[in-house]
Amino acid sequence: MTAAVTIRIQTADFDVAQEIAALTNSRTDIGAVVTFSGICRGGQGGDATTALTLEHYPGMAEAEIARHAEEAMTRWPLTGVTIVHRVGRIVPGENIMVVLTASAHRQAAFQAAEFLMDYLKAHAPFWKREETADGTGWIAAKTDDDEAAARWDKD
Amino acid sequence: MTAAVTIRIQTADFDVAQEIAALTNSRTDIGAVVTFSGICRGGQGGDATTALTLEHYPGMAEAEIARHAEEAMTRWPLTGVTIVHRVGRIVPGENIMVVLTASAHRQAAFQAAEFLMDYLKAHAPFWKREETADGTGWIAAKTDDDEAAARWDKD
Amino acid sequence: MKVLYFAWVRERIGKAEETIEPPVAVRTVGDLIGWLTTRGDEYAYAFEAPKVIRAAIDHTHVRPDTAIAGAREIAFFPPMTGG
Amino acid sequence: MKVLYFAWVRERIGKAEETIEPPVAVRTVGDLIGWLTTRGDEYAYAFEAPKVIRAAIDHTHVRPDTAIAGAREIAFFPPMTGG
Repeated sequence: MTAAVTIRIQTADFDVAQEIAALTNSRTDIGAVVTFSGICRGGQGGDATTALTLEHYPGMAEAEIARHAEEAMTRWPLTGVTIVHRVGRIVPGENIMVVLTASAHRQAAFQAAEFLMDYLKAHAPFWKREETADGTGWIAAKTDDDEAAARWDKD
Repeated sequence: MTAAVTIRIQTADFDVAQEIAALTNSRTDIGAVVTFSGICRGGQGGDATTALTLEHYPGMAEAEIARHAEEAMTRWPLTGVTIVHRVGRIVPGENIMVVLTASAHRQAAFQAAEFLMDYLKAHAPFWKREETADGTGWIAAKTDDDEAAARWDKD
Repeated sequence: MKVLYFAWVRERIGKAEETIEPPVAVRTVGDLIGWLTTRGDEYAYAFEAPKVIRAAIDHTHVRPDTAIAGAREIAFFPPMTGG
Repeated sequence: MKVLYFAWVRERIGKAEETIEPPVAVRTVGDLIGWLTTRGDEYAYAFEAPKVIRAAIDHTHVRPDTAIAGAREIAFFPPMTGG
């Protein structure tokens, strides 16, 4: 059986168990599924996030995610990859995105999920605007996200 | 809030989404949840697995898993760990076990989940008996599981 | 040539997209940023720190020295913060 | 002293647990394996490759040279294959 790639960008929430079921459904060659769920954090105080609004570049976001999913498929023996990324307004405790990787073997599933997360953070065209009690503003990128992505670059 | 550790050994299947919900419920300090699901693989031919029967050492299995969960908590800033391991007869496509790690940050969640999987494979007292069309037998341990666990050992 | 702006680049310029016809001397992405900054205070503000600005041509990340010849769609945006 | 057997060690010996009273000269886990093998063919078969056998005292993994003094429960089993 061939590998399945599913990519969705949506405002609606998603259900991780449904995504796992879709990835593993009717297959018996999968030994490991890794999921990474990114969740909106909140907190206490004036600078704590009360909501995020996610903006994306339609067309390019899908293309970038697909390109990295294909790259993961060539690097590791995966049976499937699913990536769902939400856009729009999200409050603390809600899902932002999920990456799922499936493989016969656990190391491949773990490594591919980490690779995809690092690349999505650094390369996928999404931007977060944050609301706090003190006001609103765009979240600044972290330089360590670039470094995390760079560790997967081939010489 | 303190970190939550949940450990269960059971014959019943589990629902990953419910486990994620239990780990993240009413908290807003979690930014990342990683899950690893181990699934029973099948295949074609006389040597393909038609079922697994998992045996464990009651008491020690729980103690070993708890010890490694505590170790993960001291190594990474986790908000919670859940480990559910099934025992009894399991057919291809069914869940064997799941590890969940939650943290404010993705690297901690990924690394703790990999650490826990490597240690569970090498140290937790569970044994798999395999049924195939050709007969039944105990699955042999892989030496690379010991090596995978050893990479986390401190000098 | 269609130009798109995202996040605070879009907010500072005050529009999400526009069609432009830069002079032929504008050959690279960096040249285009320089030319855009001459179009008004809102552009000068959006591109005040050009090193921070990321660009894509036809949905592919590009560098400031990438030629814009043949581009259908060029996008400018801040460093990405998805995931 | 209670002894437990798991997986194919259990199957070869034909029982899951028993209570034993080894002589005082049996001081370590390795000594105990040696003494058990003298108890019958089923034990000799179970412990025919002692290097493969893993042991735990009171729920903690131990090595062949670990002393058994004070142990309440000693378990013998093959390398683990969970996860």
